[in-house]
Amino acid sequence: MEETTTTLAGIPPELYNDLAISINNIWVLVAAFLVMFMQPGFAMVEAGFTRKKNTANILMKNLMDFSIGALIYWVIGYSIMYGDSIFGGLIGKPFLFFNSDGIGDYADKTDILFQTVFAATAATIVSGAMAERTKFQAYLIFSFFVTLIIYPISGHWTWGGGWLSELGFMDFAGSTIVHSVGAWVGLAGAITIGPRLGKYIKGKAVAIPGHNLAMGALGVFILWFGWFGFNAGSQLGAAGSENTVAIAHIALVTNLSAAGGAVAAMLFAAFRYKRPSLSLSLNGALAGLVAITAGADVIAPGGAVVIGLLAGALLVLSVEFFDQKLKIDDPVGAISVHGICGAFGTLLVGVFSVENGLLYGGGFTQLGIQAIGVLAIGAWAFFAGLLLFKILKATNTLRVSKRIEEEGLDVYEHGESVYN
Amino acid sequence: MEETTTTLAGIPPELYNDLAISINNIWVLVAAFLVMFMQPGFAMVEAGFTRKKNTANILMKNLMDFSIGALIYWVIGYSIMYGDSIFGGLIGKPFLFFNSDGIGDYADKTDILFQTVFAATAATIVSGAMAERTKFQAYLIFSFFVTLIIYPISGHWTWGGGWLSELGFMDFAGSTIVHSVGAWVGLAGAITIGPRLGKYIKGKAVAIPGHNLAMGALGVFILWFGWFGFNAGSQLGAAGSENTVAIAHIALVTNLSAAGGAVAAMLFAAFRYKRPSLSLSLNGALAGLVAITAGADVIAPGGAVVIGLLAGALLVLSVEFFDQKLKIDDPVGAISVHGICGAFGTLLVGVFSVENGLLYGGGFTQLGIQAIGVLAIGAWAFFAGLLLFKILKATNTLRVSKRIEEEGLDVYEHGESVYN
Amino acid sequence: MEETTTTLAGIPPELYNDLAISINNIWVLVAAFLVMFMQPGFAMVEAGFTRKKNTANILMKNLMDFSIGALIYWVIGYSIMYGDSIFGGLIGKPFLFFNSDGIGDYADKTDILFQTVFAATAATIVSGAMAERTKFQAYLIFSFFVTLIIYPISGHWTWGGGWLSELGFMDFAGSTIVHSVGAWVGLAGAITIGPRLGKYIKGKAVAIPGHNLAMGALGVFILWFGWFGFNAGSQLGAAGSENTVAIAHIALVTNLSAAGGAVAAMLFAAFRYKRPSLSLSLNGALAGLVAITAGADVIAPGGAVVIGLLAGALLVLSVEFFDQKLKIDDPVGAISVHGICGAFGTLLVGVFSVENGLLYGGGFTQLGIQAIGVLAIGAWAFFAGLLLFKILKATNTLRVSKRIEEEGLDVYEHGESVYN
Amino acid sequence: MKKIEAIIRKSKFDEVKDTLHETGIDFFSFWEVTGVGKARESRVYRGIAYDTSTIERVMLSIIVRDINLEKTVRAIIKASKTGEVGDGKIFVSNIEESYRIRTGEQGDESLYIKE
Amino acid sequence: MKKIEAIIRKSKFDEVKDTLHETGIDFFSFWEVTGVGKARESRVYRGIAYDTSTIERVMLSIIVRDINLEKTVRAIIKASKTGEVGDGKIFVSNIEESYRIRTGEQGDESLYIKE
Amino acid sequence: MKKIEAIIRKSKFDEVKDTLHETGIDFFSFWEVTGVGKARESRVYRGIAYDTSTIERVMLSIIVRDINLEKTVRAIIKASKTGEVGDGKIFVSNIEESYRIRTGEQGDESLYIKE
Ligand SMILES: Nc1ncnc2c1ncn2[C@@H]1O[C@H](COP(=O)(O)OP(=O)(O)O)[C@@H](O)[C@H]1O
Ligand SMILES: Nc1ncnc2c1ncn2[C@@H]1O[C@H](COP(=O)(O)OP(=O)(O)O)[C@@H](O)[C@H]1O
Ligand SMILES: Nc1ncnc2c1ncn2[C@@H]1O[C@H](COP(=O)(O)OP(=O)(O)O)[C@@H](O)[C@H]1O
Repeated sequence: MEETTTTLAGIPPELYNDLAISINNIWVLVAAFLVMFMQPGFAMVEAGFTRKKNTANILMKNLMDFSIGALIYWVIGYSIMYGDSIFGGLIGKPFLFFNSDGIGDYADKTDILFQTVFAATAATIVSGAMAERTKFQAYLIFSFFVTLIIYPISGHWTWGGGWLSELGFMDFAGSTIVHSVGAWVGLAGAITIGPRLGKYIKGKAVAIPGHNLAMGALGVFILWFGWFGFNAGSQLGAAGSENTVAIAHIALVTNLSAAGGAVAAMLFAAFRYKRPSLSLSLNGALAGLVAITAGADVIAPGGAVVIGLLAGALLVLSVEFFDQKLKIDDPVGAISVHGICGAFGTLLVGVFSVENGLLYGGGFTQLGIQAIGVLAIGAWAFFAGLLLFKILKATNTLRVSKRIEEEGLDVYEHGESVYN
Repeated sequence: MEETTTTLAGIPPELYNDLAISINNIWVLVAAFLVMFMQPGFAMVEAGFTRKKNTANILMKNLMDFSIGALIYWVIGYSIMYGDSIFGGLIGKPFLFFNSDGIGDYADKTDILFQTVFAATAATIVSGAMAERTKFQAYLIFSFFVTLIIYPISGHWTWGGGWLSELGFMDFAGSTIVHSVGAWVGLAGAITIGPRLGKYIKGKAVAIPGHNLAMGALGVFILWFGWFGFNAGSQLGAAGSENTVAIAHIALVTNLSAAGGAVAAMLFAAFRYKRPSLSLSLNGALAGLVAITAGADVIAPGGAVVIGLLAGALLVLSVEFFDQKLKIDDPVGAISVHGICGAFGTLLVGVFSVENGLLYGGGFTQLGIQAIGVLAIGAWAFFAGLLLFKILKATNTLRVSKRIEEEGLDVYEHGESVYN
Repeated sequence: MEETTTTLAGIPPELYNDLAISINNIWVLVAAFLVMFMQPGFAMVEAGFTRKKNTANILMKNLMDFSIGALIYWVIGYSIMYGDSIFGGLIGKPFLFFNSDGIGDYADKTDILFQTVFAATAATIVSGAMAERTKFQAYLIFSFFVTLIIYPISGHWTWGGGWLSELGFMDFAGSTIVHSVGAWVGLAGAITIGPRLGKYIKGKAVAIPGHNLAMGALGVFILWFGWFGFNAGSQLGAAGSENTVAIAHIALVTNLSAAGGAVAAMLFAAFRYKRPSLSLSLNGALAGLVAITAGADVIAPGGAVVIGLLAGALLVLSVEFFDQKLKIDDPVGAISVHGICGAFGTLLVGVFSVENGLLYGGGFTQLGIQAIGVLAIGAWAFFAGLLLFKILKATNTLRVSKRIEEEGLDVYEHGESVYN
Repeated sequence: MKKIEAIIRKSKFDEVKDTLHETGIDFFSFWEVTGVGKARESRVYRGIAYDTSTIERVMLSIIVRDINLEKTVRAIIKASKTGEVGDGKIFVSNIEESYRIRTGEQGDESLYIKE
Repeated sequence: MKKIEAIIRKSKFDEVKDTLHETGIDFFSFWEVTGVGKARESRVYRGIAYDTSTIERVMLSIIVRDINLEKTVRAIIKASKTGEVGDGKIFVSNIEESYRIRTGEQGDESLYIKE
Repeated sequence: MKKIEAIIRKSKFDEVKDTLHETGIDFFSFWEVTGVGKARESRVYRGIAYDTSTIERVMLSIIVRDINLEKTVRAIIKASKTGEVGDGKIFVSNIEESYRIRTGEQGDESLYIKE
């Protein structure tokens, strides 16, 4: 975004800047609103892809992870992520209760809002993988820690200016930094908590169809819409010709990759399971969106289509692999969509980046750096999550009792049923 | 918004203004779109929190109060609110069929659109409190009068430059001017029409659970999203550093207060009724949103969190009080959410305003003025509403017959059922 | 949009332009996002207005027509529409894989994204008219051809600078170019495929109520919201006073016409069928939106209200006429909403345009030109569609078997049920 | 033991339930059914007016000891009667055996909780 | 009086209803049930292919006078038969008493409206 | 032939189904009902705490030949018993006739597929 501080030849810079900043500011704000709107997207997807009897629980935890996340991240999480690096770039210097009226390329408060909705995205992804068997308290506790520590720390390594960013790790809008972090914490959770009752019978995976795929479809469309804010907003500026081209480019490739993901998942599922599957095609669109997120700024439209297509097919295989081979029960496919496709998309930046990707003659350097980033962040998120969930498990605050799981969490945990 | 008409030192003002106006204009337009999108938010909340058999009726009245409101407010309501003060600031000078191509800080037509969606918000709030027993005609009639007279008149006192604005009453985006007005008219309606059949049996309140809380949750998330337009759009400008900081500030505190409201309602309900309740937590988020609306420009982030938390807890008590003590049947909690929390938030501006609030050494003056405004507007809306509903009742156009209420309004009033 | 390239007296043009372009760019991008969000609007309307057993099929085809459309239109469709005219303005010169980083009034890539979501809108309209009996493959195939050829060619005649645009045909945002094209292709499809089983018994139309009108209502509100992007975005600029007034005007008249459509359909249906109908009122709002789309830039607010009212009433008659007289089975009313009201609105530009409409003393010239455009484009879309569907029918890829239609497409075509 | 199957108006369900409880009939099951009969509701869907003879109703299934048959039937009729077409029907049939799953108790014993 | 319970294909419901009306059987109740039987539908959910033997069906409950039993059963069989596995079953049992709630009429009287 | 109507906990349905299949009972129908009984669930809706005695349950309807009655009842009890209030009931009644729609077969023949 240098072009908002430099100016065109011979023109008084103050004037230019004042309006350029205003333009950047409304762009990032609108993007933040769109990303906030991804919350009902996640809520609808997760509720739709699970059973009726747990719907209140899922909606409740979506409402609460966003609410708790928004508070904690404002209280301190933001500063851990974006404070001045301490301990050699491992963590930002924390301070409390952000309240700056400063302006950089846009208002500081715009920044914390934009970053807040990203943090909440990471938190909400976790819970999808653990749906239908987790105690409500446990959701509250891990939402707290994800936005307090887990997400901010690996976030500091990258967007906060820490060691990975110095290494040259590229993750434009957060395929790894946001999506995979949520997914790897979720993976730790899904492993620790174990599968839902009845998910594996005599070692075979049983289908537990979601109770309302129309709700799920609405959620995916909402997410697709919100993703324009997620990716194009991450340019963090809209004024000047460089930003102008960049945000257009980002929005276009985001759309193309999503489309590619949906088409590939549909075709691949039709080929593999004989029928084109709505649930997998919906996940395929999300896979395309997650995968392009890391390189939305540096991948050409053609590259974006290819990445989307690959991610859509990969998604189908990944869901099958986790579900049927690894027997890790992830009711909404969060690990495959956000974890696997997030890592995949981040790696492919090293291949498809027009700046330094393998295909564009950039050699293996960037790919190597991408791999380091994916692994380091993955390890951090997974093991931090594992520790957290082991503690929750040990203190018996992780999983609901057999009876509650059978009869549904809604009535027992919340005393309310969603459909009356 | 003075900064859009003044300019930075030594720079030709015309140029600055031309673009500054364009920036303001798109900001307010986008905000208007977001506020319009609150309509399905209200529709989903109200339909989800009521019974299946009345769903078509509720959706229909949401569609119609917005449509009728948009027409009436354009025909004349806008001018009653924003016309030149006559009768000593009591009312604006009316004119018909607004069609100005003028430009102030932004296009005049942007202004009427933005104001229209606010007027329709007030109208739609009324109906929530009277759901499941009101004749469809009655909805049409009171939507007409709310956007024609009731809302514009108290709107003129404040935003229109009338006597309350001269007194120094502060209600930035309309906690009282929009939300409470709708709620107090609704209160008058709920009292006049009486509770739903079966709501009070032997003097005890009976729970009548909403038929689809997932729909309700979607509605709340949509409202939260739209509220960014409602509050940050009410700055009515985005160009220049002052606006830049202001809209960022407003968006941030709006989000924090909503989060606080949801968390407080969840905790408070869990404490009071043993279980964390989805329906109350959803209402809690709305309570936080309504409460911050009055002071979103002058309340610090920390203050916003406190206001949100207080509003969330207050909401729980208020719902209980109206429902169980006063025995006023408000199926969706509109009176508590928009009326009580709106009044509460407006008063708290006198406490938390960084400019002149009690806590910031401003003394009791502002608090007193806030109280006058809350009372004056409350009295106007309530008694105007009461008159209207008494007439409707006297002419037997208010309440459906027992048979229709029992069997559902959908089939009898509209000849259609929603679920087939 | 000349005002973005000219500048105010005595001001360095580069500076002005740089920011003006940025403003235009974010405006058109946000509009594109809103238009993309119309996709779930269509999905909800179509799924809600049809039967439960075909819901997965409908959601799937919505997801796929958008995804396929986005890919094909990027690969080549865009160039056929907007490439340099060849063959005397009949078609644009095609090229593959758009990837321009150029900037005109805004980024080139913004343009292709904006145009893509329009193309996908045309494609998705088709399918509504053919719902509940069409093979999934057939959807894939005609989505492909609509975005590859049918829509781009008539699009070239008009927006692409071809012969109709030279004639002076006015269709600002696409009442005819987008909506009617989709509807006339859909009409060809509905005729070719024939009515659903059980729709006409002994020559009498049978009501087949939609399975979830709440979903349909949500869809209509979403479409209304997205339509602000559709119409106001079609100004293709927001910087400068001319654009400022224009987009405000467009947004205002769009809202007024929609409101008029809903009110008129409600009243007219109440008068004609004794009861105010939710399903028709919802369609009425859409009718108002479609009808104003052609002249949103040149029709005064009062004209917009009249057009909305007329379109709302026309809609009711048209649905009845197609359904009961012509016996063409269009489950969601797409032909009436998008085809008839689209043509109607386009013609009325010749009557209500403040520039050259009949009522404003412009004589019959423009009305004549409008009629030519409506007919030419209608004929192209209808016959191109007819050819396509005849081929699909001949190759037995059009209609599902009786058994599948009876038992529902979801289970047989997709192996999935939506509600579990 | 007898089985009483009552098909009543949805809107009368709460009254019937309360009356049954007052009569001492505390156990039964119910579900929503659609009734085809002489009662008709007129509907309009997108301009097609149609009469539907299919109306949503509630089916109650109550198994009682023979001695309670009479009073249960009376209670239902009393609470669910409006006098207009569409009030519904009550059918009585014989039940040969009954088991309480929890305890395995059989016959009349299984139908009530002895105090 | 006899009770006829017929479990049929959902897709055949309209035909059965019309045939019953033609046969003069104007009163009955129905609801959706899930049938477990030999008919199977294959589904795939997120990559797990599974056979479901549970299929959505419609249950009709028709109480008729003894003389109408035969023709009612014939009508249902005629209208709901496709010849493929999964066509369903019809069960007949005895009804001891019947009441019309609206009038209190009992027995055969309560089953039809005398003209 | 006998009709077995079992009203069980929703959460026990899968176990009951599997046990029935193991017992060789491959045909039955089921639907969701609401049970009124001594088992209560406490709910809170918007601050109003209430006990609901109405609980969602599954109703199974199984028609078996007389010789299979005993083992079917045993199977259901075995699979659906938790020992806590609310386990449900099983009722047995007589079926006079049965038809397989597909073939028109009658009586016991219609209940199973002869191999
Ligand atoms: N013979 C029957 N078999 C099954 N259900 C019946 C029978 N007769 C009536 N019903 C049920 O009772 C309901 C009410 O019957 P209806 O004839 O409309 O009322 P009324 O007896 O007051 O004239 C019907 O909708 C239907 O569900
Ligand atoms: N003995 C039974 N008890 C209860 N319901 C049965 C019984 N036998 C069949 N049904 C119902 O009838 C439906 C159709 O039976 P099925 O055996 O699949 O058809 P077919 O008789 O044509 O072979 C089943 O899905 C089930 O709902
Ligand atoms: N007499 C009855 N008639 C019809 N349904 C009954 C009857 N008794 C019990 N039920 C059904 O069985 C369910 C369980 O009965 P309940 O008394 O709660 O369990 P338990 O027998 O274990 O005490 C009830 O919810 C109801 O659906």
